[in-house]
Amino acid sequence: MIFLLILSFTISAKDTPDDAGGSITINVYNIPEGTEQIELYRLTKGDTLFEEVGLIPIFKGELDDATVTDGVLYLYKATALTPDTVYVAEIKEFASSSPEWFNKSRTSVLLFIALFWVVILVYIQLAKKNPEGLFIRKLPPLEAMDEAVGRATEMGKPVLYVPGIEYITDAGTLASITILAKVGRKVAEYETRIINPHFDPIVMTTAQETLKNAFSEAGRPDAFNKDDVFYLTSEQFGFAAGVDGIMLRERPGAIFLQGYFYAESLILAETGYSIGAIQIAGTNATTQLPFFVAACDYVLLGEEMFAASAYISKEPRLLGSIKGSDLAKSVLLVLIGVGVIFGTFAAIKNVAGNPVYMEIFDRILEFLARTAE
Amino acid sequence: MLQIISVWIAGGLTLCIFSFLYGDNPVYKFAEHLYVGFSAAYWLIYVWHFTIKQMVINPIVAREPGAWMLIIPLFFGVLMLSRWLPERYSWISRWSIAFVVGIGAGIIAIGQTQGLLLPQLRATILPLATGNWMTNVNNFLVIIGTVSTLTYFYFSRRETGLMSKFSRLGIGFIMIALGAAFGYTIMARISLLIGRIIFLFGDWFHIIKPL
Amino acid sequence: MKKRVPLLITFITGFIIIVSFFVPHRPFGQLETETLIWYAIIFAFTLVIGVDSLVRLHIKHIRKRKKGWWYSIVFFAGFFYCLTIGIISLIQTPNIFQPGTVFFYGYETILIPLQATMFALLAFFVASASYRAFRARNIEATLLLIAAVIVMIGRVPAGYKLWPKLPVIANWIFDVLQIGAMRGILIGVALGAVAMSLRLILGIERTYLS
Amino acid sequence: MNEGKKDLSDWITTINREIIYTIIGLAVIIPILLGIKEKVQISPAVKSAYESIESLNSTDVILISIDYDPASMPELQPMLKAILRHAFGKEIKVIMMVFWPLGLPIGTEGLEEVAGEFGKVYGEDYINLGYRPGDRAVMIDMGREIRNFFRTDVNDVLLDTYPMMRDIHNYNDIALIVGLEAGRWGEYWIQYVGSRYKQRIILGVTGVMAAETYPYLHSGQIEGLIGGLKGAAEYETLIGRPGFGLTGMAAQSWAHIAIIVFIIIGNIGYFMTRRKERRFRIEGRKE
Repeated sequence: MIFLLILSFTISAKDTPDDAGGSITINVYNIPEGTEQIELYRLTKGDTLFEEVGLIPIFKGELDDATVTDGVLYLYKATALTPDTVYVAEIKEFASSSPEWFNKSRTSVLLFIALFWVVILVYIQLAKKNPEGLFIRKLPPLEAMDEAVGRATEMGKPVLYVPGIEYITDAGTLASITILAKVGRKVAEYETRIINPHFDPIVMTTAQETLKNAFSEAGRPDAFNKDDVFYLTSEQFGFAAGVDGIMLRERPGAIFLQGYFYAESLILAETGYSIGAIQIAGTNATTQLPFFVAACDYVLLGEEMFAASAYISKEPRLLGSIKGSDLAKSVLLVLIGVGVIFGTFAAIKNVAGNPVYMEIFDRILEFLARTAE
Repeated sequence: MLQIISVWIAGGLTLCIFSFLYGDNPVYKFAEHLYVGFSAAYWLIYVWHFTIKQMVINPIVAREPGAWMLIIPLFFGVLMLSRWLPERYSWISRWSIAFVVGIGAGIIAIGQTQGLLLPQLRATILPLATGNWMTNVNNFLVIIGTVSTLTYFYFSRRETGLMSKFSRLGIGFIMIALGAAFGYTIMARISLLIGRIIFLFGDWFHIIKPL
Repeated sequence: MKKRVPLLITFITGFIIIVSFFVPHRPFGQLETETLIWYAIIFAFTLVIGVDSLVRLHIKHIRKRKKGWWYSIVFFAGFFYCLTIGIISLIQTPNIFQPGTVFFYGYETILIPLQATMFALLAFFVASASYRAFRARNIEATLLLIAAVIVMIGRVPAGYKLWPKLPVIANWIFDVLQIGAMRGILIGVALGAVAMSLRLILGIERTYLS
Repeated sequence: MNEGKKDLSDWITTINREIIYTIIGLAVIIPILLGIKEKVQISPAVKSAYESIESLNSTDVILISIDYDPASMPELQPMLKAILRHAFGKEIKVIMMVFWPLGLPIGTEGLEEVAGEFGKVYGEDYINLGYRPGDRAVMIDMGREIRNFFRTDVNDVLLDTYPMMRDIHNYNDIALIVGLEAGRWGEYWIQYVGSRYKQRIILGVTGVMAAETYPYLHSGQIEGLIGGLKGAAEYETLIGRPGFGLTGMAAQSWAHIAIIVFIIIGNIGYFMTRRKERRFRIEGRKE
């Protein structure tokens, strides 16, 4: 059967959903072939003349009229201009705008954030009560850290600790500060020297405090040399050249590259490799991971850095976060598993000619995350 | 004439930086410090032109409605400068840092959830019976890659049995991904060198046609 | 005052941002807009602080006649040169970033070659690093190596001449094989970041205040 | 090593840095001097980026964001020019803005150059908004009203004075965002604009970032992805206007081959030394 359908140019207007009011969304359908321009006009209830609102973009067929007043009734009319004809479409009923209290299209985001945060808070409370009760797997790079400091001591060489070039608000920098405390304690125990150059003055101050405490905890507060923790420069390549110089002059036995790095990661890791130091790297910068993996002996990959800092410090806030993240991952895995099975089932049905399940499947996906059409 | 001088200065500075290949030397150091100084002042000009002038002074001069509210960010901004004061007062700058940190934390939580976690979860839920075997295989590889990598990043359990196998598989996928990234990065770095070489031989020496 | 007030400020601003994301109704939606503009203005002041640290460092070097202190004079030469041409251009024209101004001239002759060449150096370092560090030490390292080599050769015209299927394989690695792992890494880092933003907003994480 | 007695494996595992540098330098310089031309194969990611712009109409507006500085210019500037040529050739209107301060002059230069080629008029066919600090804040706010942050353009002139900007207020009026990225801003465009405002986005990124951007392409959060100089060369091929990208392809090929040869040599040396060490160990046990 062949239907010859002549779809006519139509228009609809409704309150823009999920907004603060003052806007009506106008859609036009079946835009005639060859349309060059679509003009939109509006009639306020009680008035007699249509006023021009503007042009409706043809690629979208949609326009938000943001010049309306909440509660006032409007009538809309659109004209599509082709080289030879003018098509006109008009809505039948008056439309008006109103504000909303909750953005429904963001329900899934609210659910995720709320659940995730509650879980973390619960775990932080649990960890406060019993810090040993939450297990975190030991990571090989962490075990290697003590060994690296030990070997540097045996060789009579210092330890170099580079905390990355991000600011104190970066999650990687914060994790790096915790790891610095652990390395600092070992350095103090073994009575060796730690060199700690910095890119950012605020991170430097924090690192100084951290190392001072670490040396005190190890019972050797006098061995801490404040001048070994210093501000180098806040320029990327200046910093890289500076640290390079330190590596070549001081010949450290162990190098820690822990934090957020950019392009300089390669220069640092390569120079460290060439002087034969044990290198233990860690970064949450995914783009720089490959160099570290190639040129360093041990690497904390992305999230492993956060887990490492929780493992070291045994601080409830960190342990709770890692536990919460793990639970979130389990939930994601379950969702993926169930989703894939259902999706596959729906796809089989769809191929067999029953699209109902596929529609449900698509709707679930659309609820999870909306994408541009 | 000006054009020629400028190309010669640019060419000379290019060579100064390239001299770093033969080790850190005074010529490189000179160029590096020139760069750092120049770009620091550049930032200041930027902040003046785009933020202070266009976002603060202009609205106030034009007496736009609501311009008086700009007192709030200016207040916090000036507090930031208290870092210049002696240590007894410099803690005030924390107030403005706290402001920046608070907003940063808020938008990160939203952005990462709405922009990364949920869409990436959605994109991993892929049907395995699409009618096209190639798509099915590819979908399977994406799913198994994601699942095994997430297993690798699971920290609160000992890795035993099936989990350790999955985790091993995960590290395999991770290595392929990092290798691919490394390959692309090498490409990127070479491109940057090509850019400079074309400048040297094109714009400066005119041996090849400049673009 | 030293700790409480900043913690309160962080809490309030973080809270406003999150609530206004879900509540479009007045005043929340508008509040978000305002707060974001303020954020941009305060952010500009942090840039000033960054420049300030550098200037101080170099003044210190010159005062103490540290080794290589004359480089710090070069720093100030660059600094004041840029500042001067910037101010001259600001007086002369409304858009100092347009080609043709003195400021643009300085940018073109000094900034572009210096910055671009510094990054071009990486081409040499990456070659040397690949040669030294890229060893098939174990299965993991071998996978890394093979993927890198396929991508390197498959992504350039030479790969196609060698074997027309190579570009297809290289594209497939990007479009399919590496997606899962990259996604896993990104998800892990994102979960860490969302967890940290909660700790920051509730004042559980205070390291930045030390 | 036994006093100066170096065998092959020692030689090939300890090639001097200077030698490597020289060979890489030559592998780049020679093809450029010889002016060797290469053809490139089009990858699906670049093809779909091209299709996104191809699908637009002449009255549509695209927003190009310059999020790079001179350091990444060789990779991203060719993309900017190719995309501008494609867009202006189709009579598409262009708004340019900048999130990386040091990128404004080069972005402006590229825009003016291509606009001049096509005889486009400032304020009618294209606009240069300039830079504002606060990246994510700017992105989010532009979804409500561009004028909240950009009440004026780069020349400090009110936006409303330009005919082109009269009906453009937020992302609803922008058909496509083109981000040219060398830093974190690409991710921000996806997370804060793509997801929030259901905005269509294509990205051109440096090779360093390409791998980690692919998951976003796979998830449909971006429509197309142009990666590195090769991506630029592909785009130039698609629009039939060879430029910087294609010029560099031969050098790119040669340099890659050189590096691969070095990697192979390094590994041969590595296995030879390993075998030698094993032999020594066994011999040592005999004694």
